[in-house]
Amino acid sequence: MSQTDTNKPNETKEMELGKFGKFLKDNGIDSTRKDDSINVETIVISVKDLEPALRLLKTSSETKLNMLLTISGVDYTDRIDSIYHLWSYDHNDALVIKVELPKQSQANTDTVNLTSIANFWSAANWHERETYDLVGIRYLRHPYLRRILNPWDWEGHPLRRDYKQLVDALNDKNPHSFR
Amino acid sequence: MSTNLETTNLKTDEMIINMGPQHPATHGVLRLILKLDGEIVRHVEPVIGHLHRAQEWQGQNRTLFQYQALIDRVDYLSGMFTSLAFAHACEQIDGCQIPPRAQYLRALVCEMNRISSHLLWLGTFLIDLGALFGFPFYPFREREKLLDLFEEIAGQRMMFNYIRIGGVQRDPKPSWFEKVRKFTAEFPDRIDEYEAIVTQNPIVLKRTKGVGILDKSVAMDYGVTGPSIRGSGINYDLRKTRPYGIYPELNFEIPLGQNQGDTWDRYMCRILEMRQSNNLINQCLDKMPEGEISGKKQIAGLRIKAGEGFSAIESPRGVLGCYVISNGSDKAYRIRWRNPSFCNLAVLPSLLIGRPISDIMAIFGSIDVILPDVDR
Amino acid sequence: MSNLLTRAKDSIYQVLRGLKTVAVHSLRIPTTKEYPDTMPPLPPHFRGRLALNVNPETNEHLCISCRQCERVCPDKCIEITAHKSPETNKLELIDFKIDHGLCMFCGLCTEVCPTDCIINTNDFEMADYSREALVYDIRKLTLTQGESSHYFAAKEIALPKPKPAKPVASAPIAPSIAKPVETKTEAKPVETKTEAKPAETKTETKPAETKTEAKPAETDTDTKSTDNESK
Amino acid sequence: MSELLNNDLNSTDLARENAALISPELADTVTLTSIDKAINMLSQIVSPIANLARSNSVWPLTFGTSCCAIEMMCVGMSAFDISRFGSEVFRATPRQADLIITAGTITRKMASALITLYEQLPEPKYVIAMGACTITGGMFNDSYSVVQGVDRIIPVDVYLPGCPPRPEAILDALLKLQQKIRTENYAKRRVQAYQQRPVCYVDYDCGRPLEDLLAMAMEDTSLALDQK
Repeated sequence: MSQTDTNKPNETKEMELGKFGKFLKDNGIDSTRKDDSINVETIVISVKDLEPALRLLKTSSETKLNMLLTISGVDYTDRIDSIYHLWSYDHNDALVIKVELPKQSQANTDTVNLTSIANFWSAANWHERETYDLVGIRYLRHPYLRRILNPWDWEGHPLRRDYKQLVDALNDKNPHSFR
Repeated sequence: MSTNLETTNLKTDEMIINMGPQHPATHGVLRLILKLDGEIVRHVEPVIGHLHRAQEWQGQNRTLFQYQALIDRVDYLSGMFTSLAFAHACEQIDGCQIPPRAQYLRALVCEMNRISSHLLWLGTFLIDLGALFGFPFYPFREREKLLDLFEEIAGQRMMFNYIRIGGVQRDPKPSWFEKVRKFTAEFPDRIDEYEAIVTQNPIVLKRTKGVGILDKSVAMDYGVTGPSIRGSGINYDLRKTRPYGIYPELNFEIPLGQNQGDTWDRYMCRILEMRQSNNLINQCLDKMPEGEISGKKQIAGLRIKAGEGFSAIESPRGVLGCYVISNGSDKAYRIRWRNPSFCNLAVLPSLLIGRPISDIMAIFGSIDVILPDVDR
Repeated sequence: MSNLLTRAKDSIYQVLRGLKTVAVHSLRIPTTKEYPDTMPPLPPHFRGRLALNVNPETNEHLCISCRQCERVCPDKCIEITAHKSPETNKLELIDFKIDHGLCMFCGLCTEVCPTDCIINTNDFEMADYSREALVYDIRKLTLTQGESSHYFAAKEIALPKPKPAKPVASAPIAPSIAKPVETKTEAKPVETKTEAKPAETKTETKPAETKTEAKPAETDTDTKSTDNESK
Repeated sequence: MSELLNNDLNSTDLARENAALISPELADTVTLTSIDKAINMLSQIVSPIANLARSNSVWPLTFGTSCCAIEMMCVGMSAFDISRFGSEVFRATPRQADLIITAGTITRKMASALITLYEQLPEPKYVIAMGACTITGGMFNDSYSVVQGVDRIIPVDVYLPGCPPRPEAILDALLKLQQKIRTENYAKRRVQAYQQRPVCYVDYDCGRPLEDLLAMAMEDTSLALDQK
């Protein structure tokens, strides 16, 4: 059951910019395109561009990606990705935005920092709280960044690859159990 | 009524009330910390996570074959949908073909499951409104019939483990289809009975009309999906906007709320959806092709190709998404669920603020939240 | 005022309409299932208590100790104890434990079983006063011949082929029906003589000690066991 | 008269038994007086009648967290009709209930609430651990947030395996609980009340049992003393 021995997925090669990548470039935001996830354009943008890019994509009449499906955090052992799935209520387009946060560059290795988008997008509020709780991405300027699923003073972030479970009277091995 | 309460100059002390986690009307274990001014709710803080069972963590630690058996518990009222979302994501990453009979069987059982989920919602919603253990006998009676049908093909009443990566598990017998036909033939009459009791009942109308109005812009900002947003008049149903499976071949309508998106509209949407699902079941039965039922061999070391993908389907509660990152081994690298209840529950504070305390359960019941779907 | 009157009239009409529906229901056939008196008609694929099949024809235990069920179980609720017989160089089952308090009745073990040995029965009355009582050992798990044949028929599983004959020098090729019972050891006739066990506890003749010194049995044990069945 | 004498004999037996049941730290606080003897004698007469009445009116608490709760609702509905066994009155408050059916997974966050509910139940109180999650943790038995068996925090009377059990199985467990109630003795149960308390108290915020916290605090103080 150790999580560290699972192999990382292969690094994906870069592709040329798609529709949304070009749109962002026209507005002065650089992005690189990664391998598509099931025919959905996947782009990687830098930390500082995240907030303006999402603001633009949400409000602009060209894109109108006004539905934030989910924010997921993925721990790739050396970096943590914050992944935004954007859809639209009006049309069929979809976009996946990834922000890569290397663990080493952060002063505090326990959490990695990122800008919150909950101030202009209410849907992000709980998703960011959950990602902070389980994966440990600290969203700066979040209105109420508190653990949401685990108790408020839980230690550690369970979906990190190096998370060690706490063993006490509530979850130690039962002598009658086979496990 | 309540609007009058809002404008009175009567000042009362602020009071903090803790509601839950053990409360008969919270459908499980939701805790609401309410700040009240007399009867009026001024601030709400939902505390969730009392049922956090680490489903995503389990997904990393179990093989795909084992995890298929677990995911019915993500949303136990619509286990077929959670299985389907996971299977869709894995199939799209893997690129395997699903035989048409399996596609039709999936649509058939999913629509049956949608009806059974809405029936349970109807019963509990009326309990929330105060019809304690009187009305719920009726929807539960039909639900038992559906559960018996599920039990025959899947083996259990709620934890089906029926939809698998690549197809479905078991081919039902012809007698089973006959039983489904018998159910669909009499079900519209049953809905008429519920409507005769509930829909125009003056007490229900007082409790629901104009209560908990969900504004379109607020709903879109929070990412609300499912019947909750269709009650507000936004035509957003994945079966039409991003069709999956065999839904393009089927003929159905999306019921929308007629008024401004209050509790009664959401109630009506679900009632009409049950009728539409009944039609869909009949269509699936008519068009059911012969052939294989699984395009991938169900073995213990089930593997999919490396890659990542997000698939979403329309569950009874909204857009149920599953984001799978696979590294080609028999375990997934990361599984992330996008649960409709989680996103729909986030909008609850904005609906409750300014309403009297008696409306809390009516509004909460009308957005149809299932707590394991919130907490995973 | 007239508006109020029409509303009142309408409300009363609607309430009466609902009451009529409720009243009509009291004349219908009751839907309650009288459970303790009548057992519910369960479908054959219902996933109830786990059990181990025996060959319905020859009454030999079907488990070949391949441990596939143990490996696939998401809860790890199955524990198999087996050992390699030094004489025949084959795995022989010693004990088979299932913790039903841990089991989630997903049915994966029954899907991967190569000999259709482990199955889900239609039994669901497992409630007990202690947690240890929920751990079923091989005696509690193994079905009788009659029950096995019932489940083989109900689940529409093809009847198992009897185990191939063990390499015995004295009897190189024997009729396949007579052969399988040779796994029943010579301890069996002793037990049947002393206690005259009832038919359902027949599998008790497969505990650890007797298995270790398993020898190719003669044909007379075969006849003895059939005698035992007829009793 | 002879019956009474017998009862007296029984009660002394009972007292000897009870002496073993009392935990050592409480032994000096409990004295078996003549009142106890009288209660024992009375309970011999009253218990069978009271047990019969009690066993046929077990009122469950509406405590449901997940999947099993739906089956618990089904068992109250028309198809299975738990009211045939006198348990149709699902109470919303623990003060009016006799039985907790722990229907669904108990997580660390929920454990303290369950203990509070259990303590609020008036004596005599019973617990049915329903479903794999509450018996052993079930399919979540290695997950970080789930209590691995509800018998780690409260005492359990009947274990009901299944995931979720059929509604008929709940009726079966209820019948088995009724059998257990009928064989009970009031005086014995009163003495055993020390054992009927929650097994270990869990701190609400961190989800750790209080025993662990106390042990940690003791260790800390002993360390501090050592340093002095």
